[in-house]
Amino acid sequence: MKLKVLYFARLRERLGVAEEAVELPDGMGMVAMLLDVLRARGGVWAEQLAAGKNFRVAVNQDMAGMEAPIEDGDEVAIFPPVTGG
Amino acid sequence: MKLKVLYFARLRERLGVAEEAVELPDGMGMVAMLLDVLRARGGVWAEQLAAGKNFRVAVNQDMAGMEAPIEDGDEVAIFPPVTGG
Amino acid sequence: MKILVDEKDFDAGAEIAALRAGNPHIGAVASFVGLVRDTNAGSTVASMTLEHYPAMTRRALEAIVAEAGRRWALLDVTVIHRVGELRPSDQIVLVAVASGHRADAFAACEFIMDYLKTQAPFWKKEQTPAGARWVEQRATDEQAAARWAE
Amino acid sequence: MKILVDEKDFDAGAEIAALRAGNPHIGAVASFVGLVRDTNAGSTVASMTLEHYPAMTRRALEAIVAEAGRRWALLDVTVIHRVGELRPSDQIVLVAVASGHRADAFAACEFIMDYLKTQAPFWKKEQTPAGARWVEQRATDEQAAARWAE
Repeated sequence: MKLKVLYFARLRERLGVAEEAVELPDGMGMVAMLLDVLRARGGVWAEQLAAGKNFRVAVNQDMAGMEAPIEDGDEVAIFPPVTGG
Repeated sequence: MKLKVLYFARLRERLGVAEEAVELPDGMGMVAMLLDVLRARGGVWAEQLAAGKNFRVAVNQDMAGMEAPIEDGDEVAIFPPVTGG
Repeated sequence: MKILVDEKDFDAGAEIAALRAGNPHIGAVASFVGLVRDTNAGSTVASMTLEHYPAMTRRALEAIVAEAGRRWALLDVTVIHRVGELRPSDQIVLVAVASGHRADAFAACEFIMDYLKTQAPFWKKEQTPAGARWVEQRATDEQAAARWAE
Repeated sequence: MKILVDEKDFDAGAEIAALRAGNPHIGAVASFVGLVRDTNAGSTVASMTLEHYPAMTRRALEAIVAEAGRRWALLDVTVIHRVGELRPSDQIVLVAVASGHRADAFAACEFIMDYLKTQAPFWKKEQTPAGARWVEQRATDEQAAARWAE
């Protein structure tokens, strides 16, 4: 399945990408699995998305946990804790 | 000693007076004693200022309790619980 | 600090703008506007007259604002309270508090309103279809003020 | 309900006036304005850029306001948040809540700000003498939001 993955703020700068298409094997249906695939790229990806790092995920524009389901065509955003207001 | 006594809002209307000079024997130096003198007038005074009634007292423009001291020349105000804001 | 008791209406936006002007340490302005509602305690309200105790009013408001300043880190405060005759939707009171951070601004603004409701010498008399009546203090107002007891 | 995300500045007074106009059941308007401070975390701040996630921002703000509406008796709400480049003393955010009574208005206004601070996808980057830096979320913001957990 194909996902649109977005990065914001400090993460966008560190990873050097704002938006990409990520292809996952069918059956990988959880946020945690997408993160495993991204970390497997190594380097800055493994470092910035390490399990202990403080980042947030939204699936289709709703805040989501590591166990949230993802489906073909979903928009997944990964970003630092928000600092508006 | 001589006090200036003010009444506000519902109490002013019920008692029929907004302001008066009250002469107390020297030595009567507490809010509670002024109230005893006023209640001793009987009628609406005894009724409106009865101990169980819900009213407030200020001495020289500061909220005061029944034991607050009063002196010659003081301004004492008696009024219902406030309802501004 | 600006404290005003007046028959005239106020411009809440202009007051808030003036409060925050010229101090770049201000990060938060919490404000409250109280308005005359067209119904109260089950009756329609055609108009309302606010009586006060002029010699005490300003002094009481200053004491409340000073107490808020002891409890929270405030940069400026404006309190405006109207007296005289008001109609539904008219503004009654403005409390605006400027601070570095929002928690202080919110707490102080609500504290000032709660204390004003129980400590400042204002009284409301409403005109209803059944005649004029003095507004009674609500038990919830005493409870709201009691929350802040130290 | 009015929710707006915009690069342009807003007129807080006009927004508050519009919020309360035309509904005589409104007895209370609590509002909050957040401003850029000239110092943060020990450095002077020359300017700040607010980035957001456009597809999510409005949806997140609507969800926060809807949740406030489930918890308190509200009559209307306005939320405006700016994005883009801002300077000290510039307005960042306005939350204004209209209700019959002040306790609901205050609680909902503070709730919306606390949730916005932890749930709405905005990020601040500050320009300081030592260079640009992303603002870190403060632990107190997480704690403030956690207070409202049901």
